[in-house]
Amino acid sequence: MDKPFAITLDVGSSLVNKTGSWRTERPVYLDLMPPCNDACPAGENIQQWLYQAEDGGYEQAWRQIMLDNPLPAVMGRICYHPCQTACNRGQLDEAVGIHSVERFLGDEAIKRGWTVTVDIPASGQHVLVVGSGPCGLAAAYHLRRLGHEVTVVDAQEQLGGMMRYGIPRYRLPREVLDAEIARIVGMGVHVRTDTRVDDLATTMSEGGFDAAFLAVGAQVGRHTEIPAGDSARIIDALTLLQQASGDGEGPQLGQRVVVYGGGNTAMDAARTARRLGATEAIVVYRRTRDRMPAQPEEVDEALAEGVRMRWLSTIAAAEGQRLTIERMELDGNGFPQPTGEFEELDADTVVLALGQEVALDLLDGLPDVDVSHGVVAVDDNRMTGHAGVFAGGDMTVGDRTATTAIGHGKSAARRIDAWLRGSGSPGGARPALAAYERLNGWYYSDAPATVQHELTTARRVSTFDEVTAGLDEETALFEARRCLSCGNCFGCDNCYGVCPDNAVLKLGPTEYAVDLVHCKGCGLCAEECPCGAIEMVPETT
Amino acid sequence: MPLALFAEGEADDGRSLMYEVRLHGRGGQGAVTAAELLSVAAFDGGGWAQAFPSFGSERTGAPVAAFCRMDDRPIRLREPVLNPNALLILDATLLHLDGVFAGLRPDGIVLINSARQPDELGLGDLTGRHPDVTVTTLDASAIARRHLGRPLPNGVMLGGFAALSDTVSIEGVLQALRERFRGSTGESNACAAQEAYDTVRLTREATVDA
Amino acid sequence: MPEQLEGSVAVARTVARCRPQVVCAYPITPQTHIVEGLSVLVREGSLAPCEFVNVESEFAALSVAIGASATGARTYTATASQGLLYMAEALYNASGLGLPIVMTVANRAIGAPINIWNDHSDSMSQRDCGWLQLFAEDNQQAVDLHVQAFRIAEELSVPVMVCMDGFVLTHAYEQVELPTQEQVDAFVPLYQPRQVLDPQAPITIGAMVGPEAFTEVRYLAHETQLRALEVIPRIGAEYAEVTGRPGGALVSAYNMTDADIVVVAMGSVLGTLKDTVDELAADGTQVGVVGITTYRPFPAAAVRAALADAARVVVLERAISPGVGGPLTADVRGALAGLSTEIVTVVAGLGGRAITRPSLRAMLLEAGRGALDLLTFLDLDLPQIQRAQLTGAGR
Amino acid sequence: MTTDVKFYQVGSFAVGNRLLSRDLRTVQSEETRANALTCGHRACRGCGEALGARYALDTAIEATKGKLVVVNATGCLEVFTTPYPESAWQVPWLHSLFGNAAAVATGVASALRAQGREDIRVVAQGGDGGTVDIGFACLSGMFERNDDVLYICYDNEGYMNTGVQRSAATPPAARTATTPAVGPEPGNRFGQGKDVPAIAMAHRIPYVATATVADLHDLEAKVRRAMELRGARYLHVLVPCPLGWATESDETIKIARLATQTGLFPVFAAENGDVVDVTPIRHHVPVDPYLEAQGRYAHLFAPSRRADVIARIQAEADRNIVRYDLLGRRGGT
Repeated sequence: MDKPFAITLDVGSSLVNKTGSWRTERPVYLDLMPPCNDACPAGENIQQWLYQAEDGGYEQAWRQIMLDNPLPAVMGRICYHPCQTACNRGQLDEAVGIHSVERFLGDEAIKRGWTVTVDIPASGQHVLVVGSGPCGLAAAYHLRRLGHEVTVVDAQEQLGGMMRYGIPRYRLPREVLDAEIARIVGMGVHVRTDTRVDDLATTMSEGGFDAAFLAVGAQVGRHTEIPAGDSARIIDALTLLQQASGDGEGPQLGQRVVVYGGGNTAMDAARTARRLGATEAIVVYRRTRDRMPAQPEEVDEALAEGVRMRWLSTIAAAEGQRLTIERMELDGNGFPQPTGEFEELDADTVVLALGQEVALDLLDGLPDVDVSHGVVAVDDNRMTGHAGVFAGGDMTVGDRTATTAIGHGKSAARRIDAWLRGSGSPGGARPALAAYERLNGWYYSDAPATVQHELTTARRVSTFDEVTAGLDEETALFEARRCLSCGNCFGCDNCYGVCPDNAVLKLGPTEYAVDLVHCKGCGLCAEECPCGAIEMVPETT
Repeated sequence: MPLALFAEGEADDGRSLMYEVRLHGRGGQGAVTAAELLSVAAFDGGGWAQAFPSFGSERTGAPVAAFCRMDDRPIRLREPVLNPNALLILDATLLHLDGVFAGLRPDGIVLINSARQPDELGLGDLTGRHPDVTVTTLDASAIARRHLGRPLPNGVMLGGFAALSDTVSIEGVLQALRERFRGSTGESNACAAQEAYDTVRLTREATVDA
Repeated sequence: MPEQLEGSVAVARTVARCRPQVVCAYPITPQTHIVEGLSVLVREGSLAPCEFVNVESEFAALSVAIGASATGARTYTATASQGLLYMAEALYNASGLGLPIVMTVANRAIGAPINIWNDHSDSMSQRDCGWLQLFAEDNQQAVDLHVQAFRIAEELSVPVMVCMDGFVLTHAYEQVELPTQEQVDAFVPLYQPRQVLDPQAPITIGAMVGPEAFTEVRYLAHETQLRALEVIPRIGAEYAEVTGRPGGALVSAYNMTDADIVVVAMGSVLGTLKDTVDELAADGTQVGVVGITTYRPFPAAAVRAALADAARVVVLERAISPGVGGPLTADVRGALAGLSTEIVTVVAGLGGRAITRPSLRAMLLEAGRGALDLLTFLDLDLPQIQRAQLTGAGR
Repeated sequence: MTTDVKFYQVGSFAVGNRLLSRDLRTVQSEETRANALTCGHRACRGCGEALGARYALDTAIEATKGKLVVVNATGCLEVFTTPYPESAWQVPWLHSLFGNAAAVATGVASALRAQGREDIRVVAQGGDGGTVDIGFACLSGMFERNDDVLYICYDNEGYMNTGVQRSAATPPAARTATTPAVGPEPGNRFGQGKDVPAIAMAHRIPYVATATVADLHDLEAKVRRAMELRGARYLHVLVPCPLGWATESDETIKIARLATQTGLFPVFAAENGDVVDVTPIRHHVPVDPYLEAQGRYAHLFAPSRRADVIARIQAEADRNIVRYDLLGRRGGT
């Protein structure tokens, strides 16, 4: 029947009223740079793979990691996780355990035998990779995925570089390392171990290589002049760790071992000494704890295993089993200065862990590759002075960590690929950072961080078994779901729900659009978006 | 019942100099206050003025209009302003709203709060239809932000209008602002209006010379 | 000294100078600015002693006013439209008890359909509730009528409505000269209630009156209304002396000399009518304007006198009695009983529709040609009506 | 009222959650929600009442499988949704008058019962003015008769349609146009106002509950529970008003949340006059941040800070915390 004039209206007849004309600003959906992604030296899209892990998509999440980092199980153990330092959740309650979830995914991949395929047709170009540490392996992996033929050469008899010979098994079990290396090699990477490259130029021309990537790392322990009598037993930290890396017994160091140095290698040397029977492992370091290059958690774990520290001390002389230690004091700008006070310290062995240097002899044939401060100089395409010769990892400028090395390997591979194919250099603009202030913390459930269990101290000190356990699936899932998904929509429907004008449309489970015909620009969607993925942008006047 | 119970009045023959202004803004931007202050400024200047809002229930953000009528004799008229002599547009996002320029007199003047030049506002069809309509822009929001800390353009626009029409003086506008907003707000509104006045005078002289 | 003020603010300040002791406030557009203005004056102490009571409805507003007035306090309130009707029972109660309450009615249409804009259907619907009804043409008159209303109410002991057009006057900023406190104090003496609740002299107010005396009560009320026709002009004249401004008249007239048509109207439309009439005079058509200031009691004699020479009268209505026509026309027709004057009704500006000079000109010219029907709706949207009739939606 | 949710990132705090099963999400998260109040209405930017109305009615429609009739008192909600020729409603809707929505709703319910169509349920709704002031007599009448009506009051603590005047729901010290911030006791007076949920409970009607637009899950659960019951039910929803409270248009939900987390607006449910469920405060905060964010309390902070008045408001919050055990110290219900 017809409605009375004017006093009775049809349902929803207000749609013709374009309240959009009220707007002075409009909501825009963004994909901001989550702080964890921004901080990850390997350039992983952490927010994205956590998002996939959250609903149990572990394989999908693992494949997302593998787009950037071919060694998730290794990284899940030895990376110093700067992502967690940057994690916004740290300001809400506690940072998300990204590290432990990455390890879970890496282990899951090994357990389930997930593999990665090469989908780009062969380019017909062959790249030489010198060094099979994290940097060389990452480069090899990415170059293979980009369709190039790759040969990895390493002086050692096994691949892995510092991961195998510099990091003890209790931090990185060999079966995990071997599994992830095998997966890379399984992609058709040619391998030549026990092969030292002395003359890169000839090696390249003879092998018909179209480009070379140098990733020899910094394997040479730095020495210092300790006036030492002949009987004193001094050993280099890398040599100790290398000898102890096999399954066999490892060197005899005696009861009292002094480790000279304050970096991660010094910590590993001291902890390895404890495992080789040393009842006393003392780290002598010339400055104070807060200035140690070692990662704080490495120092904590060493202390937990009974390693003792002598700050502000240097070794002035070593005579037989007697060391002369000089006390130091820090001057105005934090540099240690001798005090002239001396003490005696008994030691069966002294382990030198004073940093490592790069062996650069392979560059002799390439005069145009210049070196400064003991590392190879590269341009922003990671290319050295010599065309076609690229470099990365500890042998170039940058943090000397495995993750940074992987980051160099990935970016080098992409630039080598671009160089070989003559296409422009990859990489777009970085989106703005998703800062904590943008987030609306109310919507996240209260959830304390989960804890990774550790072996009891007794067992830790007596074996090389892995100290830190991984997370079981349920805990890993819980931890992944603590992610705030900073600056990236995760489909919580808040915008769709809180719009007073019903002007946000839900196109799909995690897909929304603004109906600009009706949106008044009140800003409620932006304010109530838990992860700050919506911004109000002024209308153009 | 004596006849003298009602007062006798005569018809008035002279033509009045009525000048009508329509202000466009959004609910909460002070368009109605601006119309009222314009009428106070005209009254202080010795004339008669009448201001009234577009009677309705406009909400915060909704487009709203307000009117001010000025004359040299008492105003009795109670009809809406149908053919304004001047338009003050407090929010440039209203420009493409239909009806904003409705009924504008052919020789009308338009002052728009915008950081851009008049020809950059896509008003081709308006100036096309009415060649001698003068359009001036003034970044009132920026001036207001500098003086008041908030982009409240209403007082600033009145300063600009005083430079475009002699129906109201800048002194009248400043006095009206100081009376309405006591203390520092009044003072900063007045300074903002003065800056707007000087700015528009400059642009007007510039266009006149060009 | 004249000021440029909003109508509501001018009324609020003037009412405050009349020193009401109880003000009842309930919000309803378009009168609310008046009670808001009074709330500030009370709160900052410039109107004291005065109890400003925020009540929960218009029925409560007038109920509180009745209680206060019956206790001898000068009492004021303001309302509009639906609110006036929500207090209807109390309107008759107040007039029945002869309580001299003064109330502003900001004229606004009555729903359904709900409408917040200006017309006279609210006060028209209560034209026989026993309150006096004064209609202001502009804010100056509104201010002046409020002062006189207190004098008139308290002298006659009868409640008075001062009606002013909602939005058109209440929200219009224009030049107004407020009577000073001294002028008001001189003009409006202390309130001497006719009857008051006082333990010192207890009385029963509002007894139940049966058939034996009810008619007499109504006769006396009728007589009081008629006496108002004499009191209002007298008080108006006295007000003119005190302030130098014209006081409240029963009716006003404009451009009457040799006008062959006269239009009768109430409220703010009179201003637009006068401008229209000036234009017509310039083109040689003489139209007179009669404004009704006092609508209740209806000044029949004054209207008859004013329209005596008019051959043709157009009554401009701002309200409609469905199925009948214009309420004001009925009163005017009564006043001209026996004369051969041709009277037509034009209903205009219902629910806030603008009444413009072009429409009035066309209508008055048509009236001049004697071509107007008995009842016309000005600016009626005929196509809309035909569409509604076609679909039977016209009910 | 939250079920034991295995930890899911935003759990049941957000409107939806792709990790949660459908039934643990809200009606508002569904693509098929009724949108009882749709686009094009003329509410101010960031209007809490527009949000509260859609939240409540969409759930009521789902709970009654679309068989719902709504009676609406005069007020903002009625004005900004039905300006001829545009209506934003998608339900059968009748505008009563300002003070009689409850009675008109009783009429609708009685007619439905007479026609044997009691499967169709009735909602009466209005603002605080139309409910606690002018419509209070009719409301009490409807309660007393226990008519089968769910009355929803959208409380924005003042008459906002007419330009922010005081109502009996206006909180103490708040500035309105009829309680200006001038004189010795600026803003609304202490010791006045009505606690309507408590008065409703005194009628011992089957269900009384309070809710806010900041907790959608709680609001929907209460509407659903109300629809399970017959007889008179009352839902009192806090809906902040950017215009009246002088807050930013994007802070409406944050302000409602602060109202609950300070204890100033207790969130609970009662059946037959007895409290059966209280929503505990999650992050307790003092009243200061709540007051400071609202221009209607600006006079408590400038020109000088009125610690005395703020303390009295804090006392009101603390009283509610004790009375409804909002911090769950008494082991909670």
